[in-house]
Amino acid sequence: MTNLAVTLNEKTWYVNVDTAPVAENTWTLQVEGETLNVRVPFSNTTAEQIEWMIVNNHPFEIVFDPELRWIQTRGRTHRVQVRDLDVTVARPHSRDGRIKAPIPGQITRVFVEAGQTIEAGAPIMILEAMKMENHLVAPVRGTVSSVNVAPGARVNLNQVLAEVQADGE
Amino acid sequence: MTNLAVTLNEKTWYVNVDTAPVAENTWTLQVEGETLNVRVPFSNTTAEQIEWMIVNNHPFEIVFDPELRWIQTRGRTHRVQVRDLDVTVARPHSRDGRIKAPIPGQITRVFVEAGQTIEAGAPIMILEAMKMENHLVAPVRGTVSSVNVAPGARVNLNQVLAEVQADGE
Amino acid sequence: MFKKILIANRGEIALRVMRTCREMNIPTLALYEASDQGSLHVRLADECVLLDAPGGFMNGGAILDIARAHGADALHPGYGFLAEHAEFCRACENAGITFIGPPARVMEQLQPKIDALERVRAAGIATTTFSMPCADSDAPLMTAEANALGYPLLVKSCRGGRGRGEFFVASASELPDALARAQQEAHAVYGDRRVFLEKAILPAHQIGVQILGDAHGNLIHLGEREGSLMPGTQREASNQKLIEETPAPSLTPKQRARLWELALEIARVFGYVNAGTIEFLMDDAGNFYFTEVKARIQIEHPLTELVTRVDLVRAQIELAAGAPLALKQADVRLDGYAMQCRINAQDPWNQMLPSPGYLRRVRLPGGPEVRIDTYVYSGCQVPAEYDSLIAKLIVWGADRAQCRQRLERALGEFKLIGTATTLPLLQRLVRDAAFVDGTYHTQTRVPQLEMDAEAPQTVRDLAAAVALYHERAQQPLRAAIPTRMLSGWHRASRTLPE
Amino acid sequence: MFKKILIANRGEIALRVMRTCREMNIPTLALYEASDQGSLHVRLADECVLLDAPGGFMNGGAILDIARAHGADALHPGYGFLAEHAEFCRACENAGITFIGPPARVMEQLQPKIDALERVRAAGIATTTFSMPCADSDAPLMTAEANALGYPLLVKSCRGGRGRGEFFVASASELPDALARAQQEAHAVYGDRRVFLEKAILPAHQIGVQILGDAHGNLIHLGEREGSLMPGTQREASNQKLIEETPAPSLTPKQRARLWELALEIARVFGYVNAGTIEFLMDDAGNFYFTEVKARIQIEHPLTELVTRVDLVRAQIELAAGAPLALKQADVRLDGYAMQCRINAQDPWNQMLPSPGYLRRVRLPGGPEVRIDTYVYSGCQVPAEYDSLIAKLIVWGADRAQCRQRLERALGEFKLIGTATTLPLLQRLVRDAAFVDGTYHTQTRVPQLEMDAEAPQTVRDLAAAVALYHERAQQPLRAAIPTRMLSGWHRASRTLPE
Repeated sequence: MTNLAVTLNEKTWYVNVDTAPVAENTWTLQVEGETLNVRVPFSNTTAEQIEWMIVNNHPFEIVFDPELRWIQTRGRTHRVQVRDLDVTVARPHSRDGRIKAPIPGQITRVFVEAGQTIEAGAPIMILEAMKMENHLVAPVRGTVSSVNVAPGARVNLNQVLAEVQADGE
Repeated sequence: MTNLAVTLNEKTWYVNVDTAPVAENTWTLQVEGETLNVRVPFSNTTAEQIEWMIVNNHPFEIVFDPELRWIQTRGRTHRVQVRDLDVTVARPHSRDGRIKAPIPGQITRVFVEAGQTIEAGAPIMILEAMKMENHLVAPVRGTVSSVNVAPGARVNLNQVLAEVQADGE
Repeated sequence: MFKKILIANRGEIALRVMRTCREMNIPTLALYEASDQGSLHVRLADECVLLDAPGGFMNGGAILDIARAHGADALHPGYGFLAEHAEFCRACENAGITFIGPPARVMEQLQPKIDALERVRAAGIATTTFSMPCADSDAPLMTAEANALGYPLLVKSCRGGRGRGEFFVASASELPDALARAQQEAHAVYGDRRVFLEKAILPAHQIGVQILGDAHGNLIHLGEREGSLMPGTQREASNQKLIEETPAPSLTPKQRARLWELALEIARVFGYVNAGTIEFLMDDAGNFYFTEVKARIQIEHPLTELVTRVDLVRAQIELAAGAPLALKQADVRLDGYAMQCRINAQDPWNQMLPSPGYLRRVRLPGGPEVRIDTYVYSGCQVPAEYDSLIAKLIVWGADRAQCRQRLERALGEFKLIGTATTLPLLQRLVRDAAFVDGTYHTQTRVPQLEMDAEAPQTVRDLAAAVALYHERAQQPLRAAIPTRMLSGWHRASRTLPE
Repeated sequence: MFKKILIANRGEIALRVMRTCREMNIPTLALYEASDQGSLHVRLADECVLLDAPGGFMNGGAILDIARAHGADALHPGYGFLAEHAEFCRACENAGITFIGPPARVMEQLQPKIDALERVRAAGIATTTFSMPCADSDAPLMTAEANALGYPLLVKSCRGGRGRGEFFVASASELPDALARAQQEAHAVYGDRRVFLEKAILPAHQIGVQILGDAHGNLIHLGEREGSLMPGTQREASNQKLIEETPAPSLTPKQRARLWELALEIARVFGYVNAGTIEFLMDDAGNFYFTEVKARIQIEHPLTELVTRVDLVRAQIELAAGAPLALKQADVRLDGYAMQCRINAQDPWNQMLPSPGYLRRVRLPGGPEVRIDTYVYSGCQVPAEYDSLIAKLIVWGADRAQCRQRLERALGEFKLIGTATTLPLLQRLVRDAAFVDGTYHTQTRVPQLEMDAEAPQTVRDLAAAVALYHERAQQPLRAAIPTRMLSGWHRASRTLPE
């Protein structure tokens, strides 16, 4: 049995999940006192392959964000947060000052130099891919500690392009 | 290097295949003196997952029968036979007298009894599936040695339904 | 309008009905049996209920119970199953649940097929020639009836529909066996052993006229559909249409006008309400013979939707709700040509054996004037428990030549990998001279699948492709998925003795 | 007719052209770069050649060499790339290869955008207000020009097209940067640094009229299309249309008739031949301002095909071959309503970042009056090297309400798993009041993606689904395929600093 707090549309639901299925492809959950039957296709499906569920008599085609920040169903999108009540340590929210390439592409413009102080949200550089310009901005207020690329550079995914040292660090 | 005889549309082509690709996704073949370049998508694709090839400048979407009795492309179907010239022993053609269920389904009629002599092609029984009747017939001329099911029986794939002992065996 | 519609069907037609319901903002309640839980008609419904009752979709009582328990105030039967079951239609009316189709008083006139034929004949319209009905004990009587009608003839169920319980009889010696089989099948499918004989018309054209009628006495037609191309010989039971089209290529404009007029006359005989099809055979001399009224949505209804742009399911729902017809006859515009292919999970290389299983890849055709109605998708199961229709491809063209070219083009884009399908047969058929010319009839034989001519260079390239496939297949598998494991038991259908 | 058509494009438009060629029995020659070898336009072509030249699809010389080497006697440019490149069009003519589009003498009149605007103005038709062209050194002059025009304004490339090299300028302080960026982008895309200023019309309606002209002086229109809904603010460079429709909801019948007339007048100014679109802005007071002629097939052309049932690519090919127009104006019937959504591989959750990669599952909508133009399929790659359009969904309806409902229904059936797409944004947009009412304009802001209201019971059910997903995700992977491995680098796009 797992105890979860699921926040959806700003309301939090406390859910108990039986760890084993009650029948083939069928799980039982308690949501605030009520018991729900959930059918999931094919018992050997990984979570990422789940495309639909039937909750009692309600079928849902669901696209789950793999990191469970949102789900989408029936043309609507919902923000989601899940907390495992049996796990007390929250994962730290990583937020360093490294500007990494979010996608591969080409640097077309660089707006900052090393040593410059900048506000959070200030433009750092432009990365072009799929015929679109993507503006990379400072994640925090601070000082540019390095700029590693010049306009025209082709960059790979996650390549560190620049670094900003946050104020007060 | 593998040497094959490929019979297609009643014409036989002698083909030499280099066992390793010449470039990523690209193989070289010699067909009757001419060298052809063949591009196959994604080098880690198994044969069964191959859906298309580019032979020189000709793209083909091909459906390969997994046993290579036929291929289909551009709305046309071609019978095929492949012989590995370096392998001298042909696989024996298995042809016993057991009538197995080619699909799961229900037996609706049985036309024969044990001990009865029948001609090749004579009706043995009817197996219904997908709302269709499928007539199972005798593979050889001979004597029905056993009938294992009665009308109404639900049968599984490959279940032996009856046996015919061929004349002269 | 209705608060909730229960769809008492599955597969492509359940999805077809659901699409219109969604466009009308009417919630749907789907039914499914366990083997069918991954079908799109379940995934896309607003609500779904497991139908866990003997007889499944034929169990009208269980289905009505579900409708009541879940607050459905209307029910769409699709085609097949309970679509033309007058008793079920009456039971819905008694339960206060609107049956989306003709009212029970119409169904009750049409269900006894001989009575219906006699009433049409009495109205002065030619029908096929038929015998008395026959229960088990009347076999000697039927021999006399058969001799009176003359051979060849057909044995048909008195309840009929869906081509089941229908057998072709070439000569007297075949009659007893055909009677026995027809009675057995009629009993199994319709719960009624009675059959009758009908004189065969060979060759013929099988043409149906789509009609719409409201409860206020308005009646219109929406042109005809021809479905004379069938896979097997008349003597085979699985005599399903492969390709249908509109307008019927076999009709002259004068014949066409006459046919439409006849259809409206026949519909009036029964006080027909809702959507239906008046079916005829046309002989070589151009004479029409009424055969039956299909009191339901037909598999080939999209043809009419493509040339009229009328949503027939929406019309069914509106008419069942008592609305007057939205169109007058003069508003119906029949524009261009449409053709439909039925793609079945059957193996054309192996006696059209059913081929259910796992569909690894589904890629649908697209582009201008191409419509697909299907319940399959990449990674789905085709259940063995239902009929083999998995997809319909329907195309429109400004003229018949463009329409046929588009059909051929779209078939070439269709990709179904995992189970055997009738695609190769259809691709062959659309290039057949009788189809290209529009001169086919019910006796036109479907060409055998065999080697196809190609340019020598293409054959050489294909030989190279085959050699490389063979070479790769010899190598140890490198990918993680053993496809052969996933692809289901249909592979073994080859072991059928020849 | 042509012996072989080289398609100098990729993706959905290459496939669109190929479909018509196949229906006309004209063999096609496709081009591909290495990253794009799995694209459908390669798989479905009759012949394909690896385009291994600097500049790829912009390399006209290399493409003409391939055409000559492989015996193509005509070339279809699609949209983008070389579609509106007068010099390339002229080079095709000189090489004896028919360019499927307007002749070079028309292209050469249209390419210098300021000249084209001036000729239309000289013909007595209102255009947008514009400045002198500007090369690098003219910056001070441009400030004066800008002050004369007044703010807000747009900086545009003198070559233009595809919304590239176009920047919005709200006030004088933004002008130098916008000029620099526009010149840089214009140079990169068109090889021509010159830009000009245009007075912004805010709010406006962006409406184009589809025309067809033959070499014999016949000219017709096929109605208009409105594309005023754009994702970002005017100041964003990626100002692509999201949803387009026909007829334009913003027009009165009188305005519509006037617009059509203006379009034909403008086409005559240039002696226009082949298919093209005459583009206008309409201000709040209902005044029309000519902006440009799109001398090519447009992304939104299927809208016109759905309401007229005319195959515009076939018309392009026939007209380029010198055939007279197959239709007279009186034959053109504009029937019903059509809407198109563009589905892009961009992440609406993350600043519309490009999201190429592996598409694990593709399931397309179907049923009545739904058309899909796409190059993607289950298990394909979306290359990072090209623009982000991966699919177009186009639907028809008898009235605007039915059309919109159908669009919403079809979007709900669309399934694309593996890369982020604009589907969630489109689904939100089609339910937005301004779109439902048809009252939107170029300043209508696209709603933010945020929590959507649902019935409490539905929310509870979804909470249960999320909990079960979470629970299953904690368990060790059981299946053979580590999906995360297959799904490509697009996942990481989340690490973009906020």
